Amino acid sequence: MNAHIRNEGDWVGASVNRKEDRRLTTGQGQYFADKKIPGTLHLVFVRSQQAHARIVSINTDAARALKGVVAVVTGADIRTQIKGLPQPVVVPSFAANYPDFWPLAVDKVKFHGEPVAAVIARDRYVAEDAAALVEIVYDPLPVVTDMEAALAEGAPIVHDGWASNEMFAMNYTGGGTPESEAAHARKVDEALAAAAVVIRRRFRVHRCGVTPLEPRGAMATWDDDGLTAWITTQRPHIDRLALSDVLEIPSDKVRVIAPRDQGGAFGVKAPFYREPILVCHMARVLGRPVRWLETREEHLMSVSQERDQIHNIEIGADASGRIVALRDNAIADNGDGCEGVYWGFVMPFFGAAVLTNAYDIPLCDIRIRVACTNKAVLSPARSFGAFAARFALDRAIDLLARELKIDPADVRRRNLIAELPYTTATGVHHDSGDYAKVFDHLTTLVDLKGFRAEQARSRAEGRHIGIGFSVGAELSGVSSAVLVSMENQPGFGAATVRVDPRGKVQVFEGDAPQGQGHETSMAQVVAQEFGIHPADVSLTTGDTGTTPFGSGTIGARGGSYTVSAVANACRALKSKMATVLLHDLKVEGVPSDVSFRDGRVFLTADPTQGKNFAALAERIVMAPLGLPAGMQAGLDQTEFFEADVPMLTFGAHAAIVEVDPETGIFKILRYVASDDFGTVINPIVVAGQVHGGVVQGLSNTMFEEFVYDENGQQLTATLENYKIANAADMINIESHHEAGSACPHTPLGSRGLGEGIPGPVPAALTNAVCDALAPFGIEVNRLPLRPNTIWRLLQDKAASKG
Amino acid sequence: MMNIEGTHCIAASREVVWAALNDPAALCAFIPGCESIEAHGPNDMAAVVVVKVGPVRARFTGRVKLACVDPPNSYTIVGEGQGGIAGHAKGEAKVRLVSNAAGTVLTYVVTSQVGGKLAQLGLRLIEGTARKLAGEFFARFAARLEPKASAAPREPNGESPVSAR
Amino acid sequence: MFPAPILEYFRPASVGEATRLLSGGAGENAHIIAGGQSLMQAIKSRLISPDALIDLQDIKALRSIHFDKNGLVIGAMTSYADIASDKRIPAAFAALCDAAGHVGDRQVRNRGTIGGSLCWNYIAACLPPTCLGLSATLELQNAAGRRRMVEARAFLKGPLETDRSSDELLIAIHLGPAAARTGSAYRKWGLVTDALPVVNICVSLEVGADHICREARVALGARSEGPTRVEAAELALRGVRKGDVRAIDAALDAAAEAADYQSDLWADAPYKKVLLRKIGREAVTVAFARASGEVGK
Amino acid sequence: MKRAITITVNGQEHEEMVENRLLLVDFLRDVINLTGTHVGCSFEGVCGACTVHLDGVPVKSCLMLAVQADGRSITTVEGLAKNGVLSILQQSFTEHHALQCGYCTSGILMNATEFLQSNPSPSEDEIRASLIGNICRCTGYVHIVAAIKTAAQRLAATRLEVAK
Repeated sequence: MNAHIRNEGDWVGASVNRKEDRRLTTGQGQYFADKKIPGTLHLVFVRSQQAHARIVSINTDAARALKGVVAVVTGADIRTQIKGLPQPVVVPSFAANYPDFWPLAVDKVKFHGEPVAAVIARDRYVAEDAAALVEIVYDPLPVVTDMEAALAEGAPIVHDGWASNEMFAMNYTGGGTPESEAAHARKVDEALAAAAVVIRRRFRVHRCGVTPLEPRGAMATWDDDGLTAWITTQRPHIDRLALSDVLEIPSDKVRVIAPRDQGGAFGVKAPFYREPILVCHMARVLGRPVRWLETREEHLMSVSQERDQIHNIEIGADASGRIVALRDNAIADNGDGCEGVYWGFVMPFFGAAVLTNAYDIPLCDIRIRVACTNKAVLSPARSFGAFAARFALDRAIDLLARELKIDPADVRRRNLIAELPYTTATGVHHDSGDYAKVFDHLTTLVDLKGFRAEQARSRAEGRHIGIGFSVGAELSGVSSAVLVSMENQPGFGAATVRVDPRGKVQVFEGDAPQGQGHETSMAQVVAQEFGIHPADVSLTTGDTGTTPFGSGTIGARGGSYTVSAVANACRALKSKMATVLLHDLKVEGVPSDVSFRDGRVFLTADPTQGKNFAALAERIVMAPLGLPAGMQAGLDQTEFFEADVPMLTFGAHAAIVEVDPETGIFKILRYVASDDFGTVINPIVVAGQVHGGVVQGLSNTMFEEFVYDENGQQLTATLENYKIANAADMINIESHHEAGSACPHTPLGSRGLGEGIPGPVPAALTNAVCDALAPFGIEVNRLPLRPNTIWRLLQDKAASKG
Repeated sequence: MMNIEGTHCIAASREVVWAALNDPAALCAFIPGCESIEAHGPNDMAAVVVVKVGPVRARFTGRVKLACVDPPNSYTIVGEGQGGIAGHAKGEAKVRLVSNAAGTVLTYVVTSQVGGKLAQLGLRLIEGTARKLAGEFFARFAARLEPKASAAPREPNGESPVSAR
Repeated sequence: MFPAPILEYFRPASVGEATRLLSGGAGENAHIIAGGQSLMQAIKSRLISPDALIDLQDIKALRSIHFDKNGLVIGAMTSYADIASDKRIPAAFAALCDAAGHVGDRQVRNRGTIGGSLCWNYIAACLPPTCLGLSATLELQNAAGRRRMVEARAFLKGPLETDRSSDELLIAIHLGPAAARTGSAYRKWGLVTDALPVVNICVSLEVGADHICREARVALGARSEGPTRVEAAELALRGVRKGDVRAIDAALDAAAEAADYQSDLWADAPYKKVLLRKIGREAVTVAFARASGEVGK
Repeated sequence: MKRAITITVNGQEHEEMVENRLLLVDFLRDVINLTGTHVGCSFEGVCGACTVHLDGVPVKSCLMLAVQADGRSITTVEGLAKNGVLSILQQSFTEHHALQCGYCTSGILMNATEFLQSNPSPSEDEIRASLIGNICRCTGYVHIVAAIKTAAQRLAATRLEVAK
């Protein structure tokens, strides 16, 4: 079955207008900052202006004396009142150095922007007045902001008591003992030595992130029932357990609510952060509601920074371009590493694990070292950890193709995993699909042959156009097999479906979406299953008091795991409803003899025999008399979905650019993505995910960069300096999913999507620029990709030619 | 971090120039916006300086120290201060004196760093301001040491006797 | 982030009332707020904490574009949007529309004013170098009612510094008279479209019927020491024929040399010279075309 | 430090005592509880989420004090739909999936509503340039541009209808 074909009357596969949009276009959304509780106090953090310094003294007298100020707290005040991190529930099952930390700095500050004190006042304006009055005396310490310098002998040590700044290191291949690893490395050496061609390069990806438009926030109340916390979060259930541990409150006394509407997250709202801990603690201490609303400056200084990796890559190939061996010595810059769940290093760990992407590379030697520096910790960002790895390998493959004088598209295709399922050298399971088909669809869409002819003509006219390709085998949900080790959490998707006596359906999801359109997608699935209208389906998310336990809206799990749990819950309820119908009609049969369509439940063989969906629901819920023997009343069903294998989603990207070699300024002429999303639930929503993901990738590649100076001062804490692509800088992204195939591991055949989309972007764009400038022979192996960089490389090349 | 270099010819003897460079009261008069300098010990002073850039004012309180003192040839003057919400700043000037026929040739290399809000916001302002302040400092210095100064006070359009490069 | 407490807010209805407030009525730490698109950033970040604000929005007389015997007169409170969309502005001053039409974004252009931009004189601003390149004369008035005219060149000092004294109000920007066959253009480059300029240039050319430049003015902004005219480039453009790319490039190279650019987050200093040549060519070409009436704004 | 102001918001007059330093966006959100106008940056005024109409013209309400709006008229996103009927532009946004998280949407709608009045048949480049003051982090702008294009066509058709 072609994944995109749908039958008339089907809801799955239809571009249904989103249920969310009426409220969101009329200003009726309920975002975090819109929730107000009378009497709320406002918390403002005082953040370090130093990158690395001992705290000599903190004078809070003037701040306390200001009218309207209720409390001022410092690290010294709270360290004895609450537990610090790490706490088991938010620590991965990996051996690593986990730094101890509290919500406020204790003894010393480790990055520019670290919270040092907090002021709680009657309003935000006054709290900010008071924050300016907190006097902190620092004794500056030597600063380390470079990851390689941080790992070198004699570097300033970020965390007191550590012998080095190495937080995490891993060798993914070779068996796990020093001897076996050495033997394996020798094997790779030999393969590289025997290869017809070897590419050795260093690839550097800068620090940038996803920066949702809505910053973070937390608000807490404390009463006899315990703590209720509203947090901008992707994982309320995990936050609840973590808060219970840190604040030493029984978990049944903690309720976490992620607001129904969240202004984007893209990974940034997935960690367990220090700020909400303090908000909850202060609500308990003061016995009043306390709220913190993050400023953009705080956001850019302390979260939302990712990527920041170096990959030292060697690939060897035979004369046809088939890769025979790969080595990568990767390094990541993890800042202070202080953040629950991910601790910053989980992203680069994962990035290296998925380095081989969708390529069949038989022999690999992959290692990573993660350094602590005087910067903000890495926080997850869409294309989790993989953005840099994707850039490195897909750039290396282009260099390989150039060396062999084969079209990079051909080399790429030749190395794609041909037979699925497949497990990579690092143990990543590729489940199903046809990668070559999806890739071929892309080369057809861009008319590669035609393009090459046009390129030759253009060059003759002095115009420099180029095309670049890349691929991404991205997360489609994350299974427990992966998530338990990586984040110490289960991977299942969870949903409760309730058919009420009026025939309306309520869905309860423990995750916390942030704009992905779950209300609509889940409603489409429910409507499809029950044969009702999506308008009759409502969704409740993100409240630990009312929803089933789930790990959170992460890793493209909405379209893979959660939706599957919803479908399975519907199917269980359908079976029950069908059984009752057969029983009431006194017809012999099995549930599959019964159809659900157009608001009716009826015998497929005799459509006149049946009942309205609502009437049948009412009969089961409100009049549970004479039910089939042994059947329980009610129509609530909770399902936990876990696919039998880990799943991926494959996509291939192409960028076409024109470059002005005099200035290095380039223009994107086309950007085309061919993806396999399996069965597509809502095509327009899917297209939106692709457009947004690609533009985030382009913006990261071209514009965004977190810059620290040599003293660790963060220079990009405003949107004036941290540049995000605007509409005029972007073009219409072309999204295609016709070459996809239904996923055999999910009830609907759907695959998760969205998370990994930025991943292939930097390589596709950079490859295109280098292709356009092929006559000049420059290599861009470092991001960001800016006109200045391109010009500089062209100058250097010209100079070296003399 | 930025570097500003300059050379200045002063019609006064090297000893006179050196003495002025070591006199807190004189330094206070030369440092633009300096409200006070108090000696705390040998080569160690506490200073309050108001830096004014157009309508933006920041008051820095901090330390001024002298290092690598080689009378009457050279020293390094290091200042660092906290400007409250505006951030913090640190600057150091390596000053060298060489006698010539006309008096003394003073060369300086100023390096400065700012942190906190200034570093985030003032990125493009600081370079020009630091140059201006360095220029003003040495222009005043020259003016003070040469009562009938041939060195005119700094003109607004950069036609200053200080050659800042 | 929020402003520090502001004790007084004044909204004078006339220039006289405003200057009286400036000369003491509003206290020592009073600031004028025009469109506020830069000032509010500084106030919210608390780099500036005014005790009093004098809001000029009600002084209707300051919001106008009209012509007098010398040329064009633009009230200081005229918004960028009004300037950018005014079809009467002649080719000689079209650079003004280029600049005003690309400051920030639509919202900023609706609120921000030409007078505010000149008095703020931020390094990365569009209007100061444009007024410099067009040899604008600025009209100021103090509480005593004394009016004085100052050339943009004298008015615009280093970053955030101007020649306006604290009791003066900028009333209007005067442009002209312009010789016949004069055309001007403004161009800028930033990392993203319409961002604060990393380099910018305003070019004004008086061109003969033979398409040869008689007089040229070139002004650059985005320099750490504030906007400046570049005489070397102006000299080099004189006598240059329209379309003589080599000669134009030579003039722009002279401009780049004189610019004394510093590296920043967006471009290194040598690259800024390359950018200047790129946008400069465009500005010169458009100015030539406008001078000979070939293109509009 | 406080001042009595009168601001007409979405046609309704509000008289309030406010601090001089209160930002217009906080007046709208916290004083009169219209929370459809959002805040996405600190002080730089770059994101555009807070865009409202000041006497019919889009401005950023985070770069204004409430006292500056005294005596003037503000329209917020809550004022676009009339009697529960979405405006043509709002409707077009919902049909084109021109929003995901929706946080930037209010500001974009306010900007684009007036843009289409001032430029009734814009080119795609003009639409894109008109959006420079509004950052969207989710959609990649593709569907936003399409929605504005469609709204322009529908508005033109409506005007034609009225003219007939």
